[in-house]
Amino acid sequence: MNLDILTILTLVPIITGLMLIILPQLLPKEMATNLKIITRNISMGIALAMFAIATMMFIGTIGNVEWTDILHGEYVLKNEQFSLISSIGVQWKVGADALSFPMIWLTSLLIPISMLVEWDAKRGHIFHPLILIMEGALLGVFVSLDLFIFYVFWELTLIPMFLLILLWGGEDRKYAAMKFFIYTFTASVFMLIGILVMYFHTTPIPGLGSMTGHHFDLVQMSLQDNLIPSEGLRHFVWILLLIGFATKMPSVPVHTWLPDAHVQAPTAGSMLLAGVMLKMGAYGFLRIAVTIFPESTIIFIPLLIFLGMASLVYGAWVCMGQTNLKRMVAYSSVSHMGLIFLGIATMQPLGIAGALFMMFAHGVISPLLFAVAGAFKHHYHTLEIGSMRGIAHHSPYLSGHMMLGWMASLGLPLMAGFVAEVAILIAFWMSFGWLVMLPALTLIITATYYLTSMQRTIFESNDPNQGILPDTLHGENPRDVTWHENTGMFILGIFTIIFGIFPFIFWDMMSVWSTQFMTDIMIDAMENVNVWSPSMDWISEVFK
Amino acid sequence: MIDPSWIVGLGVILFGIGLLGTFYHKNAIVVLMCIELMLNSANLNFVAGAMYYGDVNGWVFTAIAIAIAAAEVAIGLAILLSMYSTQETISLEDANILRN
Amino acid sequence: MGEMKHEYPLLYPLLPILLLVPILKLAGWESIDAAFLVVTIPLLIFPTILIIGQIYNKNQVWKNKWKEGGILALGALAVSLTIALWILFDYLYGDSHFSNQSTITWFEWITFDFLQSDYTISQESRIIGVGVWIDQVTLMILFVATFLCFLICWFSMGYMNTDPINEDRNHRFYAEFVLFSMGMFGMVLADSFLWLFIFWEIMGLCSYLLIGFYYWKVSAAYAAKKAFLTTRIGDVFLMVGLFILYDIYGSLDFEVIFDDPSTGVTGALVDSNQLFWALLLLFVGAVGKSAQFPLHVWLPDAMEGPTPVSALIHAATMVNAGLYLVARMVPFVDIHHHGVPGLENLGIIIALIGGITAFMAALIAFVQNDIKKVLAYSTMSQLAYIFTGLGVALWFYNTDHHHAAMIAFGASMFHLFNHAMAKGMLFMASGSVIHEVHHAHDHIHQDNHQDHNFDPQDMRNMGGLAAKMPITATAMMFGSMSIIGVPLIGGFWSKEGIIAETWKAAIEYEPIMIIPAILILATAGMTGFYMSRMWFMTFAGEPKNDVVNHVHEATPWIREPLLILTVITAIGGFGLALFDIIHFLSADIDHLKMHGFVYTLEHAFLPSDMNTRLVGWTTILLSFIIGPIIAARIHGGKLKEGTKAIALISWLVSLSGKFGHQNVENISKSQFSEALQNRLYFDDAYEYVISKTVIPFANLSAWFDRTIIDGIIKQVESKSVSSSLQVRKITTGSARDYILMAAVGMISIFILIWGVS
Amino acid sequence: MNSLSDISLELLIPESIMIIGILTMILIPNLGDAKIRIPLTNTSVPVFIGGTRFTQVNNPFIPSIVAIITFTLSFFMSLIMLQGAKNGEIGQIMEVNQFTTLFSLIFTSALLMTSIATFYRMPPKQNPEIPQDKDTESSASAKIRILMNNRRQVDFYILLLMVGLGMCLMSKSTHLFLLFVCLELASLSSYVLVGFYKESDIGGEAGTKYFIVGSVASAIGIYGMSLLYLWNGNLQIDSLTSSWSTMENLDPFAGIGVGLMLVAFGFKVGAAPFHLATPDAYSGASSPIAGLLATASKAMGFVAIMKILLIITSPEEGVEAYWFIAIALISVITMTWGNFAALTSVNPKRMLAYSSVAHAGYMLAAIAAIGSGLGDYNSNVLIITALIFHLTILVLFKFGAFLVLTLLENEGLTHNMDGLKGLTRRDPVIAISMFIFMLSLAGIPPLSGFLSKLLMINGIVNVSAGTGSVSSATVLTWMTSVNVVFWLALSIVINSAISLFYYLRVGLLMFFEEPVVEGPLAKSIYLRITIIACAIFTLLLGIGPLSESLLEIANEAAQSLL
Repeated sequence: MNLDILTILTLVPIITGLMLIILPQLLPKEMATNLKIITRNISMGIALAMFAIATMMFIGTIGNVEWTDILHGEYVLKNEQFSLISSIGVQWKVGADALSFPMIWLTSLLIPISMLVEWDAKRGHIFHPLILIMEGALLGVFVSLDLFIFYVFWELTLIPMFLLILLWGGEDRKYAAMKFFIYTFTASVFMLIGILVMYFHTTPIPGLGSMTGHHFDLVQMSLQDNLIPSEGLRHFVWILLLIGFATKMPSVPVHTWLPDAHVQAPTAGSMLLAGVMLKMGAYGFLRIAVTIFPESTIIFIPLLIFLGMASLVYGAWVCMGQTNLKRMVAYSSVSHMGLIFLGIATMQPLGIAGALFMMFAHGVISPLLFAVAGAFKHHYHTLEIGSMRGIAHHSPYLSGHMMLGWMASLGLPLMAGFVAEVAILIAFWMSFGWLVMLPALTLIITATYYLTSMQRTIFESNDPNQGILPDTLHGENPRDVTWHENTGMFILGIFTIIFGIFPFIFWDMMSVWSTQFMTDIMIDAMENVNVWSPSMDWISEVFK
Repeated sequence: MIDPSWIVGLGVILFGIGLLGTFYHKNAIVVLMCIELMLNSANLNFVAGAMYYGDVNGWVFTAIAIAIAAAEVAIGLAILLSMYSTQETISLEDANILRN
Repeated sequence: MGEMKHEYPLLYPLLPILLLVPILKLAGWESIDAAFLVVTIPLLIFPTILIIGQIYNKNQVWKNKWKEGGILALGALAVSLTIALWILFDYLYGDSHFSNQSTITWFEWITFDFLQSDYTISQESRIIGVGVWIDQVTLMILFVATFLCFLICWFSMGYMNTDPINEDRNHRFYAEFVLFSMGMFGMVLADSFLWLFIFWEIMGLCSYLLIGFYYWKVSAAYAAKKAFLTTRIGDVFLMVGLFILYDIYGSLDFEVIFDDPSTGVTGALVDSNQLFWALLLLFVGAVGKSAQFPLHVWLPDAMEGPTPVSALIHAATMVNAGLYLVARMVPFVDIHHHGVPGLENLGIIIALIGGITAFMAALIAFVQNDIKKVLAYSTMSQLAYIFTGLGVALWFYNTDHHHAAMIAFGASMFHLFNHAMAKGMLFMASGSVIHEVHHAHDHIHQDNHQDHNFDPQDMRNMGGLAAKMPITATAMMFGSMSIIGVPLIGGFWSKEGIIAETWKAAIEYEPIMIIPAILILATAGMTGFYMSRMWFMTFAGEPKNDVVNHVHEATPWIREPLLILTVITAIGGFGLALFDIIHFLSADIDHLKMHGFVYTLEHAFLPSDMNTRLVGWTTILLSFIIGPIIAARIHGGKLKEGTKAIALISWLVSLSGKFGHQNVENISKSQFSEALQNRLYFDDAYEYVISKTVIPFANLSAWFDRTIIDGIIKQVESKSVSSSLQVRKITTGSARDYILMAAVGMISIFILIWGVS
Repeated sequence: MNSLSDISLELLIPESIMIIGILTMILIPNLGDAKIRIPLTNTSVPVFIGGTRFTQVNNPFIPSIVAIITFTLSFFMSLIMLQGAKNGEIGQIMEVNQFTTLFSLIFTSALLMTSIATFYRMPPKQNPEIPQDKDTESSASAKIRILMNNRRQVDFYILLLMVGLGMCLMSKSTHLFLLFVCLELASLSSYVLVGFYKESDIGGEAGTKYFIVGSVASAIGIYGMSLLYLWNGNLQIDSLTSSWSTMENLDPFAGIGVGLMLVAFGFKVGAAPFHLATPDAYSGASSPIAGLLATASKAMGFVAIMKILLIITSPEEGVEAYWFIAIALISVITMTWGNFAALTSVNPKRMLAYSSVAHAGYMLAAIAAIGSGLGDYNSNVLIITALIFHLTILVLFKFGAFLVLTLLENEGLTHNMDGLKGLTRRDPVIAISMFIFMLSLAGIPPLSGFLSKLLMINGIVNVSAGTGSVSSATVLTWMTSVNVVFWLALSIVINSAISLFYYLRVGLLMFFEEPVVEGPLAKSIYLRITIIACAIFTLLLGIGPLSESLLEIANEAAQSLL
């Protein structure tokens, strides 16, 4: 195999992670003990190296890629053809473009941070390698251009996350881990059927699929005209894919695994779950469902809007009714993910770029939120909103991070989330007019629940020098965040602001990509199919 | 010479009796006997076929099938004994530690 | 109480800032190039103060030499002020390259393409950039903002750092303070509606943080949340308005939009209906930010913040953001310059909202006893004046009464200036009062710090302070005069213009305008009453509490800003009026011109138009004569025997005792008074509606999610388990049953095979 | 035509090795210094059978070592044959091709693993003492028990070799009767093996039930075969195939005959509703034997089913086989039943038994897809490839799971899930291997269980996805127009999702619960190596070159079957 950079990025964490877990079992006892002690340092080193590589790729030191020049359909840093199971058309094919690269970079950023935040995790000699494996699996999803491999990595992410929840989770972790695994797996097997139907319709390419005559090559699939001739089947496959992706995102009504998983997961797990794993759904939806079935996407725009609206609006309302901090943050993820569907539904380059940026921005912000919630759990042993008051006095750093994260998440300008929100909503107005009031007004609800939760935890103790502490502390002195939590949150906070003030760092490539995406794929489809548009003229008629 | 169809008919009856007997009786020995009946109904068919087609293979099949039946009974009795030594019953109804 | 301390040496580190402009000039910078420093320096100082403060908290050097960050903040604001002044002078007297409206772009924020309705991608990418836009209005508000930020920061070093409750927390205050300043400067300088909105939101955040500065106070936390959420409602509408604008013009840059607002991005004429909605939504945002009816409820509560915050954010600067936004609507409606006709209703709506708010706020201010609350309602009322004026201006612009429009517009903007200066000062003065009363109270009750029954902000605990606090009383007097509109003093020039133009519109052109016209005229008189009432209650009469006798004006850093602003309020308004600032602000003429003393006076008091003259004199009568006299009858009175005020104010004190005394106990017990005490039940009603709709609905949603959506999943789960048990029961353990099942299966196979084929 | 010289024994090397193994095993323990006096003389000639045994052969481990050597040899011989593609006919009743050799490989590998597992499961005592008169009754009976125990070694491994012999020959036979006889040889031996679990009192019961139900099923099968004989007069598979394809209407003899044989083979593979005795048998048998039943025995059943359904009654292209609906329905019922029953099973062996039932359902669904007659030759080959692939790798992870249970069985903890509790803490490597097996059973990528499931679903999609109306414009019209086979794919994936619950529960117990018994598991070094090897191959065969080559082998096998 040609050692190309994306392959290294994907496989090195998995292999080293596995090694770090397995080696102590095989080595003699003394060596094993020594190895266990430095395992987390090694893991961190590798994670940082991966981040360095990703950053160098971005700057152009590695691969010499001009990211803003990448159009849709072009992939850079591709590897040489290497077939894994050539008789059924599976090959190791990796590549990056503006859709996947921000996610790749984000993953490589979040991994060391989540390791750092849980630097003193119990049984760290397994914990940190597991996160490394997680990194490899996540990166694999984003880099692979072969649907088989894509699916393999897609499911592979479940296993380390399952173990993370199971071994380091909260009280009800058994239920949560099972629910998480089974729920998302169930959804993704529907997606698998969709993939297989697509596979069935591919035309052979030489050297691949000697046994079946088909292949899993995503690039070739998207190049093939009219991959599935039957329109009904096309829509059916689109829906099957949507089931898989929407559950991962997650979109209402298939979202209930998320709060449970988040509440029970360890902090690092939550961070990765919210930061990257949810994005896999949106990424896959754009990469596969929308790219290959543009016409179905356009026909189902009302469905997308419904799902997006349901997630966004309903999710926000549910958030308001939560009493558990982490649950609330989890539902807020549901709510924000709704915006991605809305962005895609606009069928505007701006909207799609906004959705991409939303994926990225939420990937920076939500880990911060979960790190904060995790710190609450860690230091105050409770997540009940209202069980404590005025802890800003005891934990100024924690409160500061909470404030920053909460504000970023409610869409305050100069923070990453705002850019995406504005872009999506502008595009939404252009496509659907007054319907935009619904998501816009939801922003008020978002602000309400965030502020209320903040007010009821870090404010309002009635005494400047003493907070009202939760019973779960049992009279212990409350602590502020540890240095590693603090550092992790700081880094996330700084990135939140950097990408809020200078969004063009990643925006430009997303924008160029979306434009080309629209030109190449969507416009033809839009000319063939009636594009849905809401009849909202009556509002202005009424007021005339 | 008897028409082979009569033999087949007898075979069907025997098979029916055997099959009914297998789930009618509790005693494992009786069930074993019923199984013998079913095997023998097959033997009758082989015989009938051999007669009808004038094919010597049928006779051979019958002979081998009888041997199989014998082996089956031998093994069966051994297993039943083994069960009897632990559970002190050979009633298929009562031997139900393993269930659900 | 110790000696009056001077701490000027602490400012020495800041002296190099004076060299900033010369250095930059030497380096070849234009003033407009340096504009970004106005924003970025505070932005950089914000984390600096926060981090250093967090690290060196409780450090003595940090506390005493750096005032817990106050000096740093002051330095940042000094830089901003210096550069703002540089830009101002450059604009007024500089080279020709600095034209009427100047703009510069720093960097491209986001770039993107568009899909047009004919399914083609727009040829050129659109850009949302970041830059500077400078014209007269910008300059005026930038000056106001930088100047007041600087002064109030100065004031804070006295007010905040001497209060033990703030100890070790002040770095947070100063950090948020400079962040706020950054937001304000940015908003004023922004060259597009989007960036205006962005900085607008930053200000909202800082307002939230600063109102909740005393985070442990339940009322403060509540007020902070209320302020943020209420303005957020407006902001959301504003945002939608921006989307519509974007849709119309394909950009949000002032340069692009104002170039020709009548044609949209497609080249077609702009649909006035759509534009109307856009501007109306923008106005909703302004209503929220500037605390106008019906989104006014947050402002009085916002007084929970430290007094400098009230002075800066909730009186002088942030609340002006809404006005600034409405002022930016002028090019849309100015049919003289490519405006879009058919937007008259917008002006009427704005004027109406303004009128209603002005009247309502003034009414409520009648009964407030908290000195800051009075000022808060007064702020609301005065802002409403400006809204009315702007509404009238917009109406005039749109109906092609160019000259009247310019006067209304200029007067409104001028009122903004006057009000900001006066109100900033009033708040600082009230802060001074509160601070000293509080100190005095602590001084008396040293043993018992926790005496919560004493409210240092309650005017019923004051009285007769004129003798104790000469500087403060003077400042407050001039500030109140400016707000009331006492002839020749600041606010008079602008307020009179607004009222006159509103009446002009009402009488001569648009009957509906009579409503705001009457309302603001009445408000003028009411303003006279409640401002005088406040002053008299605080400074005149006998001390109502023992504490007053122990009050001294002794805190450093407090007097200087008061003095400066007193001068500006007393003379500055008149001076600017002489320079015909009203026309300057409405972009009628390029530079300030001296109009002449007599001309100005004549124009103000004896306008040629009979109606205007009548209205003008009625205003003067109501606000200057009737209102204050009634107030004096109720609350005025001589000072306590043996105490004496300085000459500048003693005349007023003694005058206040000359009109006799009126007992208002019956009125204050009336139902109407009670309604006013309860702020006309707006807050209660909102609270009630929210508690009956929003919260139950949220709980319902949570319940629905838990029991229905997740319940289905749980049902599937439990049903699977129970059916699993059922299935397992079929395996009875009896070999007979197994055989039976096999036989049944066998037979069903045959039935299936033969039944199907 | 038939002469002995035609029979090329080189094609039967694996089987010959097994026969030699049986003989060896009978002989070796009996070698002794016995002499026989030549009649009429006084010279005694040593015959080496009987008498006082030599100490070298007195080692009670000998039978298991012989069995291991035998199976290893025949495994490698099969492998060599597979590599060399040694094919040919033996007489008219047997044929050796890639298919049969591959299955020999499957059977021998499963048996090899059984032998390795039992090597530790029934440890004989070295140097047993012979009871003396002076012994008390109890000590004498203890000594006798040890002797008997050692004695059983031989019985056990002979039966094991018999099973191997029967299975290998069965897969090679082209004559239905021979097929059945070999099947009986294997089955009867396996009944005894199930009952061999003497450590617990349930062995006998399990053996009895399995034997009774199995015998009824075989009796039904033999009766069905006799009907086929009546119909055709010849039980050569070729002859049956040609008669079947020329048959105009479905002959009742033929139809009923095939149907009855399906019952017999359905019992072997554990298809509902003939599967009811399987969970009992699995839970009653010792774990290695249960593993054998779940892998080799099931593979044997599927070979038979494939020979009957896919060769004799193979549907013509475009014509639905007459058994299609029946098999489709059975497959759906089987997988659903299996999964639902496994959902709450508390006995790990029962759980695995039900999971094995569910897997049978998936495979039957694939067979049903062929029966639909929608696919062409290529797609049928693809489905059979998937089946063969699945049966092959099942030996790895299904048997692997049973091997782990074998390790636990020494502690007597396999009757409920408690034994698995806290396994990670006691023995992390084994626990991780077990987790891998479970995930592979559930079909989680990148493990081999996923690849096989994917191939089966793909086979089904392959034949059915093209059937929907091309002109359908909406989802509903397409859904109503598509062939029912397509929904089999959906039922498979939904069932896999359900199955995940109980597979993961094992993980949950291992990772989460406190162990019931502390301390590491028994050492059993070869067993451990086998388990780890199984786990590694489960991983390697999921994706990459190794799975590619196995797929190619399976594909060749499938082609040689059709």
